[in-house]
Amino acid sequence: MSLLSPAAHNTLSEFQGCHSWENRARLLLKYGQQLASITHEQRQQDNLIRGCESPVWCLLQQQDGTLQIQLDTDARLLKGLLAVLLVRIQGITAADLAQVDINDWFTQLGLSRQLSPSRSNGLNAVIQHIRTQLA
Amino acid sequence: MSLLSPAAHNTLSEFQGCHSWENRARLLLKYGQQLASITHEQRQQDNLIRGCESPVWCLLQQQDGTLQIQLDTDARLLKGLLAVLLVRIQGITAADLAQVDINDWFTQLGLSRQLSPSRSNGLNAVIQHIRTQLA
Amino acid sequence: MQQLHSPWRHLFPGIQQLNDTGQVWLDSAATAQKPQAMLDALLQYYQQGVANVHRAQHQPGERATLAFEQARQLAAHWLNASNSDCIIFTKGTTEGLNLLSHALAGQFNAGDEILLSGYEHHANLLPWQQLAQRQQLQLKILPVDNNGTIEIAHAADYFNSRTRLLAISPLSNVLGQLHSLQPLLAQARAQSIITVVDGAQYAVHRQPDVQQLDCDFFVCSSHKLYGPDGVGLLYAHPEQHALMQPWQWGGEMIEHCTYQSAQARALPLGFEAGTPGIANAIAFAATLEWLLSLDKAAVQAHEQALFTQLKQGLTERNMQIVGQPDTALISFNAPEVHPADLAHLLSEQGIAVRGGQHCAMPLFQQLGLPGAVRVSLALYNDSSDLQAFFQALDKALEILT
Amino acid sequence: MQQLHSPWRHLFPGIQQLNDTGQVWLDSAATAQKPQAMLDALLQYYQQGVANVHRAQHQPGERATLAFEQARQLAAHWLNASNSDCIIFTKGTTEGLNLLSHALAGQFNAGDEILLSGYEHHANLLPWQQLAQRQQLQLKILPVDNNGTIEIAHAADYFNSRTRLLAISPLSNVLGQLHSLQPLLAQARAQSIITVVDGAQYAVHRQPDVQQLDCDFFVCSSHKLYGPDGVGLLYAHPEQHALMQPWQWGGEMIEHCTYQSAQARALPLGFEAGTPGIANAIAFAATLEWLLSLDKAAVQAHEQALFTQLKQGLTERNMQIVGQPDTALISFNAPEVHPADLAHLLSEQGIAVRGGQHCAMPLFQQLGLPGAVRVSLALYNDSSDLQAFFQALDKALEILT
Ligand SMILES: Cc1ncc(COP(=O)(O)O)c(C=O)c1O
Ligand SMILES: Cc1ncc(COP(=O)(O)O)c(C=O)c1O
Repeated sequence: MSLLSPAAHNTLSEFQGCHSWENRARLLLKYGQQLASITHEQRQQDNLIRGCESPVWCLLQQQDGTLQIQLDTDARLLKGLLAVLLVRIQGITAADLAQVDINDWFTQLGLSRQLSPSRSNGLNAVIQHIRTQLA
Repeated sequence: MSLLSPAAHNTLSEFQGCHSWENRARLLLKYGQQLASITHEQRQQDNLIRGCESPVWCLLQQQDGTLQIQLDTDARLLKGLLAVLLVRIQGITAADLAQVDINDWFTQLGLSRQLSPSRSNGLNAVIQHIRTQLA
Repeated sequence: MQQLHSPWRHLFPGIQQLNDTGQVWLDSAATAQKPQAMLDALLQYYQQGVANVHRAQHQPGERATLAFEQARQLAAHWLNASNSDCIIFTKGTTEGLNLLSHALAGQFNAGDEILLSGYEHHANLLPWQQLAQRQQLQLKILPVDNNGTIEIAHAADYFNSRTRLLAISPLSNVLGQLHSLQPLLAQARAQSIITVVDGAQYAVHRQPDVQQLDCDFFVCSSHKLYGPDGVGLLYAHPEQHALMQPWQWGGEMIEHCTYQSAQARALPLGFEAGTPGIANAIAFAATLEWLLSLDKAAVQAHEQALFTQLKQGLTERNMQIVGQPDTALISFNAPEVHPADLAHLLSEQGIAVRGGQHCAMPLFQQLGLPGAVRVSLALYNDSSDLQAFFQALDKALEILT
Repeated sequence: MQQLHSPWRHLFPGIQQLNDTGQVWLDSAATAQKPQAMLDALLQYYQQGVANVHRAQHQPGERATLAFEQARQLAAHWLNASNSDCIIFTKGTTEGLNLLSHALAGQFNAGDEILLSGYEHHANLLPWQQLAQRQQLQLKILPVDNNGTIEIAHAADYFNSRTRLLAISPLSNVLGQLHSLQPLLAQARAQSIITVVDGAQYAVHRQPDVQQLDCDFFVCSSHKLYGPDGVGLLYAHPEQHALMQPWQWGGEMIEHCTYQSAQARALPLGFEAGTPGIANAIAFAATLEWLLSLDKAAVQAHEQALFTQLKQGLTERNMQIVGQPDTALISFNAPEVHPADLAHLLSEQGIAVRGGQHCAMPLFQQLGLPGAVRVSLALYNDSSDLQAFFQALDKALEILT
């Protein structure tokens, strides 16, 4: 298990403070808004993740052994979900990533339903894409 | 409705006199035994009826407007069934054949189950073959 | 909003149980809930002891075969097919169309054309696209304009001497606009163009009459028609059986075989390789029988009244409706809102509607939309379902805008 | 005859009801009766409210998708597949083999060879025969001798440099002889020959272990395995997915498409075009779960004890047994009696056995037999079933000889 960063702790307490779906939704929208966009020039087939109903773009680098990931999509709540995913895995090492229990992370945030095996929201496809890219 | 011939009346009373499956089976075997065989030379692809699990051969002629049908198979009970079929339709005209309710005939004989839609015993395929040949 | 109550709703245990868990089912175009009559038939078939069909001559086998063939007859009757030999049991619409794209392969020469509408579901596009690629055919598309409209009245203008096949749906799962295809199908027949009708959505809202439509082939799925999933129908016009070459091969679908050769049976058995879904066919027939027992006009009036309420509510809220829907379903977007976001927040509130491209990606490319939210109706819906939907919609829009 | 009682018999309502109508079910190799656990799962799925899978993100959709994917996982676990992505839900064994005969078409050049055993069911013969005809391949047959024996130990002698695929069943539905295929499959792998195992009968009597077998592909049918009809499994070895090209096309099996092109998804979804048989997959998984809960050794011992009684009774009566059966079923003839006659009179007495060629016509041509009567056993049979059979057999022979 890789440990939670201070930012992740912060996110966790923010989400755990939400006691309704509405608050969670508003918080997700806020997270999504704060996430940097991937420009139209960078939105190329190579950077497109297959298997999401709403297209998701991904730029992935390893700097000094740690992951630098950019994710973007046009759907705002999905973008929020991508943002909270990044909170958990941004800047860690590829080795640590293999240890992260993403399900557990989303469950703790009260967002476990978003990780269903259904292909529709694509969050699973994003996680799988990142893992495959690093494998 | 074409009327029953004297031979058919006779068959009917014979079968209606059977009060057990065993007697019916023995009677069918007897009918089968009395049916003329189709020789091996005449057992050709052209004369083979498609769609029966046990191969059935058929020679069909119209003489003076009436049907002359020969049927044969190696399975003895099926051969008996073919024989009682012929009792009903041998020698009638093609036009009369169209009127014959074969289901009713077998039902009266207590053999209705042999006319099931299943392809396994082939009696249906035989009837269909004859009708198609004449159509 | 006037209160509309479905008199058939209580016959659907799934609707009751979904309601009990706070779910409102407005995704019937994806799959429909099942009436008790279907469940009873399914259970009864399995409980009384099963047997394979068309194989053994023992009594359970005869009984199963009889029930299976009666199911075929009922399906033929329901479609008004002239003959039950015209009915092939499939896994569903998709399999039916894939079957045709292989069974009819011998009818094309390189350069021949296949004509489709621009709003077809992937199931009625991709099998033809693949056939075209395999045999160097041209796939022609009846264009949908930016409003989602297609000029069915002028569709025959796209026929030419190379056109060999027309595949089209009378009711799109996205646009919800009912097209009367008869004139077009008649023009196709006059030019010896093979016609395939994708009735997956249409069959749910209008009882098909294949003789009146006069198409060559018609396909639909049981699961959208209140029946079990995993079974569907393919109707083949009696005069077109000769066009079809067998596709899947196996057990009892042949007349004779050796190690090196085989002759297939005629329709329908020659196209039903392997043990079929016997229970499903029988339970589907029970569903059709139940449907036949309903007052068709009352069902249609109820669905139409619900549709009007749906359309009105969306219009009042200035939603952007896709196309000119008039039947059973509406796809829409809220201005400046991504459909995935809207679908997400509706689902948070227990409203089961579908967001996305609805297996019609090329249509959405054509419309320049990332997708849409679709509300689809069935005979068991009440206006209370719509009220719940509108309430949730208002709430979602409050959050999103 | 020692009395053998199946401790599982009372869990099968179909067996009870058949018994109540005077029917003795000894045709389980054709299709098996269903345990209550299967019926409960099926009913529960439909009653709680259905949804399509892998499409919408509403809660009923998530729940159905989860249940469907859990069914896949359970099937993977049951087959000991390394990964549930290796499991494709099919309509049954026949569809699985037809799928492979198309999906693997790109692996062959004209003149390549496909090797089959001489006892294969039509389902594991005809799809390959048709592939061979389409692509000018050679179909080679491992010969069955007049006694119905095949020298599995020397089967690899039939491999040559052109052999590309071996398709074989460990347990024939006619011969009832269990073959250990592992050595042969290992030799095939060493020579890069693709291996396809038809497990339709085998899977019923031995829980398959695809990793131990180390085959490339394995197929079986739910309905023979006490599950619902209309569903089956295709296992594809994780390293062989790349060999497969998509076959059927439709709704959600693609990643992206335009009017003129499409990219399919990877396994398994890319091979499950259209709405799948969701209820059936879930009820099949419940059946497998129930099977896993049984004492495997006890089941096998019970079946084997029944088998011994069956073989003994037939031998005592000088019946002509086809081949060297050792597992689950025996095909036989009475001297000088046509199998159709015997089957007919057994069925008159309520004994459900199958007479005929059992979808293995070429095998019967090879054996020089018009057919055979087959008695097949399942875990719910008692020795009372065999006693009823023997009594009926004696009576039938009395009439026929
Ligand atoms: C118009 C149309 N065609 C075809 C299909 C495919 O049906 P199925 O998934 O039952 O094969 C659908 C279902 O979504 C549809 O709406
Ligand atoms: C050995 C074997 N293979 C294939 C099949 C075909 O199975 P299904 O009819 O379920 O597709 C059978 C069933 O009879 C079989 O016994």
